[in-house]
Amino acid sequence: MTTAPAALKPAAPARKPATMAQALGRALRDEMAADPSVHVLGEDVGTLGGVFRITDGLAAEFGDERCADTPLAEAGILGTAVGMAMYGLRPVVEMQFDAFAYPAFEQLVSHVARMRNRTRGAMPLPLTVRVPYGGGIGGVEHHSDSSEAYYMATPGLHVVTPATVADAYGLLRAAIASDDPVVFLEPKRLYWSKAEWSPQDPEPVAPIGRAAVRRSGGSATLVTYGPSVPVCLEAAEAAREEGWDLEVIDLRSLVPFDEETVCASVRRTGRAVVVHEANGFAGPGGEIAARLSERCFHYLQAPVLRVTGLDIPYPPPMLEQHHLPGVDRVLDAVARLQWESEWTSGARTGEEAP
Amino acid sequence: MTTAPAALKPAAPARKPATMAQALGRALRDEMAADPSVHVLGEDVGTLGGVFRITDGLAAEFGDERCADTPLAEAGILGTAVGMAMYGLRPVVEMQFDAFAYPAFEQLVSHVARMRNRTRGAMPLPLTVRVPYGGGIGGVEHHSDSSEAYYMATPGLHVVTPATVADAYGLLRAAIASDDPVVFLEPKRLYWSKAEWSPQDPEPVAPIGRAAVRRSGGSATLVTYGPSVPVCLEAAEAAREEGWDLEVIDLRSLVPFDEETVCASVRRTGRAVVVHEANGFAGPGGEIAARLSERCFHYLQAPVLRVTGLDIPYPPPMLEQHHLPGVDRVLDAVARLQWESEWTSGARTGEEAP
Amino acid sequence: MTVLEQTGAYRPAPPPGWQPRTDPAPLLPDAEPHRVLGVGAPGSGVGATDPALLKRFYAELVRGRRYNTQATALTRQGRLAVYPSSTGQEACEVAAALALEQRDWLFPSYRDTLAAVARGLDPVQALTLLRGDWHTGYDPRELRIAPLCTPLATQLPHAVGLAHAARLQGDDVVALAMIGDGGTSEGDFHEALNFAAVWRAPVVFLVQNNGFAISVPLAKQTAAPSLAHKGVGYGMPGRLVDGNDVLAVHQVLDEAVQRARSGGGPTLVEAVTYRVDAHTNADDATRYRSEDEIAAWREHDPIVLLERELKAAGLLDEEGVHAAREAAEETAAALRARMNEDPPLDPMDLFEHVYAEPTSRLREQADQLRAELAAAADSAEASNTGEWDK
Amino acid sequence: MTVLEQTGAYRPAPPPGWQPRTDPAPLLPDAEPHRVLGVGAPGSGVGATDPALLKRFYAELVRGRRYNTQATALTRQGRLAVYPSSTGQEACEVAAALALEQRDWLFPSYRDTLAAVARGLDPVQALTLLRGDWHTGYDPRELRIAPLCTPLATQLPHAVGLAHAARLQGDDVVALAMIGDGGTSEGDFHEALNFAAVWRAPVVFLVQNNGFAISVPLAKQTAAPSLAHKGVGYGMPGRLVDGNDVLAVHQVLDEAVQRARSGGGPTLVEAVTYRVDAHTNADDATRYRSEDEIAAWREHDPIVLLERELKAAGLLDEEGVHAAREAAEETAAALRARMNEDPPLDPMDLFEHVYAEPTSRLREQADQLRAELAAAADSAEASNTGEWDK
Ligand SMILES: Cc1ncc(C[n+]2csc(CCOP(=O)(O)OP(=O)(O)O)c2C)c(N)n1
Ligand SMILES: Cc1ncc(C[n+]2csc(CCOP(=O)(O)OP(=O)(O)O)c2C)c(N)n1
Ligand SMILES: [Mg+2]
Ligand SMILES: [Mg+2]
Repeated sequence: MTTAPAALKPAAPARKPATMAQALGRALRDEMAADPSVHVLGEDVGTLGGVFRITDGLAAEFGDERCADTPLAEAGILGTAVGMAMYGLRPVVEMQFDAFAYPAFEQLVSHVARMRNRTRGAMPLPLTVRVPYGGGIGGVEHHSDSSEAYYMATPGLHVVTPATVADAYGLLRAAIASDDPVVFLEPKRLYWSKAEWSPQDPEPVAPIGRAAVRRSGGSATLVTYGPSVPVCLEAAEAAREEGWDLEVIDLRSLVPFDEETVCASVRRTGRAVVVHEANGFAGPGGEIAARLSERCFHYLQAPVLRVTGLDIPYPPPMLEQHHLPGVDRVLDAVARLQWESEWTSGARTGEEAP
Repeated sequence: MTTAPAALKPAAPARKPATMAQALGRALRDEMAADPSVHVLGEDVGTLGGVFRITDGLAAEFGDERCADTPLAEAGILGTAVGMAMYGLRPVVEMQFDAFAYPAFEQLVSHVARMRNRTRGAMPLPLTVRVPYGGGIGGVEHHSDSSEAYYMATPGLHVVTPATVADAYGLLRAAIASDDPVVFLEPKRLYWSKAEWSPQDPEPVAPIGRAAVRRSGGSATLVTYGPSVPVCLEAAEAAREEGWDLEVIDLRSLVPFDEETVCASVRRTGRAVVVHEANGFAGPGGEIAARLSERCFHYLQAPVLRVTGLDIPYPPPMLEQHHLPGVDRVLDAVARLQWESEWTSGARTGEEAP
Repeated sequence: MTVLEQTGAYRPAPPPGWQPRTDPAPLLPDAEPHRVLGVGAPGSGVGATDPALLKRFYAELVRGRRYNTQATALTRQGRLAVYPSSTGQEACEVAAALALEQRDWLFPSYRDTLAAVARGLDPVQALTLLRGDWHTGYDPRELRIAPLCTPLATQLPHAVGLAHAARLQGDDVVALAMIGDGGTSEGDFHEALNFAAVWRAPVVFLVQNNGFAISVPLAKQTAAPSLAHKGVGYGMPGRLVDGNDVLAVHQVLDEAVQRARSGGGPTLVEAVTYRVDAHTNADDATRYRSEDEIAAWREHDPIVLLERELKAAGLLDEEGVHAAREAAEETAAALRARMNEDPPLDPMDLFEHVYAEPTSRLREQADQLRAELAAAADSAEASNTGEWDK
Repeated sequence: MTVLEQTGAYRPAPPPGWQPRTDPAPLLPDAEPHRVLGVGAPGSGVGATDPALLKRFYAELVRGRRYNTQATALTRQGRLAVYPSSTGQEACEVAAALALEQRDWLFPSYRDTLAAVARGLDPVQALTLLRGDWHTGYDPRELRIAPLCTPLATQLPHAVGLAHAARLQGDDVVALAMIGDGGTSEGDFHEALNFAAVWRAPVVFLVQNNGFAISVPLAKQTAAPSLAHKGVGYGMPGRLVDGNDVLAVHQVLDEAVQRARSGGGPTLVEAVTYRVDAHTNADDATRYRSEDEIAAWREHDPIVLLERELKAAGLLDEEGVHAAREAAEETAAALRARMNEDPPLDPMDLFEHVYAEPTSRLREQADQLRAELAAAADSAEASNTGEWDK
């Protein structure tokens, strides 16, 4: 009766500010709509929509069997999800917090990671384990662990973590669609980060396994992921004052690791700092720094440095700022990248390192 | 009546060949005898003496409450051990095999590693978790994992692994006597390795946290531990033919990590290869290589290389020899340490690495 | 000769390993939750209970309720990171605390601040975890209260191990471990109960069945006849009790503690109760339950139940009610005042208690943080000086 | 108005959340293990069972026993890495396999090779794990047999998830999961049974209680009246059966499968049996049990029990016995012959099935191994040539 605007062929849909949490929820919704074999299960994911409300609305839209509240038992959740995947479903499991995924560790390591291999490919497990991880949200004990080192050290798993709203959507859809099990790490403190984004017209996202250069620069490379990406971008801005033009790489996928992109950058800049929240010792940065040191050896003007969480159990909220790698520590590490090249070139002959 | 030899003051007791398994059992016995608060618990540790017979005779000598068969539940074993330690006992837990420690992962990571920290030191947990680990024994699936990366990445735990008979005894006693929780990794395939050794007169062993130089050499340093120590020693012997004089360092303790000893060696040799059975990616060698690359940067004549298990789930016994780092792979890595020094010194200017 | 060839007598008997099982009947829980208050003639419920204890119960319930509202208020003021209120469950909290002797141990979950306080813990120390200045604010050995435990059910095996250790040492110590209905689904619950029963460890397991695990109702948690029925599978008696009836809970726990202390082994107690507040201040309970349901439970309020019985028995008058409320207000005021002070924080503590001795790695990191803090203090001073110089 | 102030009616009623629980009585297991063979007049035990099925049982039992002895012999010849024999437990193994329809799923533990073979799996493929040429020697989807599972109890949640998924898809598929007495102590057992009961998943849990978990006797494993009593705590019926009486096990499993298929939910079955051989060929059972005990169980041998009943019922004669043994010998001979061949091994397989697509890292490692193998082949050829040249 009225020429409602809706009747007009719509222009490119408006891109409005959306949070990462919304984009994740939308990714779940769109995968569930696209593929009836996608099932969501976990603690409080149904009626409540999850403690972070990522699954909000899914039970209402798809019914409480497709988005199911389970009994409170993480090994049971992941173990039954394995069985569901064996029958051809595509389960997406939510672990309520990082530390509460540990009860499911045996299922993850001994079954999820191995079923395809065990059966020579006959029985792949297309299964996604969503784990909200990391700190910076004032969480009390056991609510802020960065557990990615455990998953990275487990062959058979993919380990993916977004840092932007667009990636959150694109990578989660890719994870669910993957025929391999994916541990999908959601940086809790970025849940409420915002970007202009439209679910109708999402940006295409590179397939799992590709890093993104978030900022180009020639002085040195910051290699990072997840919650530390904004920190590194901020540090890179601040570094301009010191005359450093830093490149920032967001790994996005820890397994597979995009060695090509990272090495290309470091070979160009000659200097690198790896930044993450997880503990330093035997943490993700160990692998990354070792790999860069090996593969870019002849290009490095300085040792690859790491700026990480301290080697302590995750601290109580009132002290967490001292644990988390912040802009200052990143800049401090950049400053230690041996910019006095005279000294550097002499050093190879064997003086004591500083 | 007769002048029995026993009546004479005995000379230094004879050192007879003993296996690592025997030395471990003796360490348990001697600690139990020395300290009534030491309790052993686990699956089959009592009547049977453990599937590897490490605890053989303990129940007979100390009673089945001091060396107790538990119900079959690893989280329960470790969890009750935590409670026993809270009451002042010193529990020593046996996990039957590496992969069967995974059910206890939450107890280990969320409690064992944190109780001291959580309580500001008021409630330390003097608790030892013995884990037979590694492959090379023809074990079927789940019986050959090298799980040390998980434990190393968990602040609050000490991680110790012997490679010799004497260390097995000395380090296990030190672990049990430690007021910190220790994950004591026993290299299964060295259980039956032998050395001249006497329980009456055990060699003094350095405290936990000190690496041992098992072989001195000036060409390059092999950094290794546990089951790979004999492999590296054999490789070092073989390397003499090629004119390389290799230093072999047995870390013994992965946490704390003896950076001093390892860095001193690598600064001297200028070249290093890290060798272990665990998967390479995000494995223990990542941390070690990263640390050496950083701390010995100006002394390195070549990138630190790693020879590790492949990045695959542990293979079936008939294929495990292709997975395990052997002498040839170690020698191959040594050969890749850029011995053509002309090329090396030019390389710093930026040619493509090989 | 293989088994195939053998020619033994034909024995139409049960398998040789078989022995008649212990009779499960004594393990089965009460058909209805055990209740005391309001069941008989008005006032009769107090029975022979020591009047001093009755007054103590009343005072603690009133104080506990007030503590909950005060703590929740503190979250709104940013003085607590989070608070899981036990309003509606005070009878369980208080009865658990008072069921134990000094030498016994309490193993609370994250919701059981009240039980710890009722056992004598400093009300501010009890909140350290939830304020966020440290994980545990007290030395567990002092009052024998294990750290408030967040990973669900994981403290249960600790309680079993501790109780078992005490028994091995010849001490007649009992451990009481608290857990929610949701927590009973965790593997650790199963393993703890099984170890306890096999070891006949002196443990009492108190399940506060408050109907929900965050948003998940009991019906999605279990299909068991009752949570107390879970005892049967471990060979452990299960008891069912009205969790809002403090005297009933007390009786049941007291019996279980005595049984444990005298070598009778563990008991599983299910207390049927209700969480009147949301899961925590951060939760929105309207998403998963109705006002009607809450209203029905408010009718069955633990304080009201006790208050009426005490009044009917002539053990409480308006003055007594007033005095209890006054005392509760004092606790709340003191709590408020103390919680409004910033807790002393020393970032260097982060390195102190990871190991008995800090590793060289931790010493390096401590040096770095110390330098950072010094630099920050310098620049703060500089800018302060700047301020003053202006 | 706070709860403290409220003035509702005094309600001496059970707590509002309380509803009479489901009656546990129907969940409680039989007082004695259900038995059929040898209970009534000789021969009567076969009842109305299809004679073809009875003969099938007999043939499978005899074949299974022989398979066990053959496999154990193969460990001595170095042809198997290890073998956990199920001698003495064949009735459970066979009854489990035959209780299922083709569309159903079997979830065996590491000891249940026989069940897999009785379900139709190639006897050599069934041994892949234990021979050590790969982890699983068959495509689980083909005969709907999950991989033989080593980490105890971890396959139980898989069975529940699969059965639940099937039900959600509208398929009337049942999953039968096998586990030992020791395995019931694991947290995964608890979680699986709980999920199954809450979801009313069509699963049958068969616990073979063979008295030991390696060396640990049942009394150190549980204090429960019986393992079947563990069902009560999940709201699931428990059944107790003589595990050496193949007809009894068959009846109980058959009922449980029908119940599951028709939407009645899961059942827990405890079969009382005995492991006549050591835990595996690597075990020394003399360390923890007596010859007398074994002898008593040999008297209650599953094959003998069935054989006598069939003979008494006129369904089996010496010729039939002979034929079954012949068939078993044939299976054993074929197994021996095929197992004496080296299995085809391709080390490059190591990289093929880690992910759908090998990562670049795996491709690098594959290249390295390929080069190593080529070099080794070259040098082997060179030295062979050397030999011939001499
Ligand atoms: C192992 C583990 N998983 C998940 C959580 C997150 N979590 C905290 S409280 C809670 C619900 C607990 O419910 P219940 O046991 O009934 O106790 P209540 O909160 O009702 O007191 C959940 C899921 C946790 N703390 N630990
Ligand atoms: C999680 C786990 N812990 C320990 C083991 C080692 N293990 C293999 S079999 C076994 C005993 C199993 O006993 P039971 O469940 O009774 O089965 P049975 O061997 O009697 O068939 C043990 C402890 C394992 N396989 N998995
Ligand atoms: Mg609850
Ligand atoms: Mg058994």
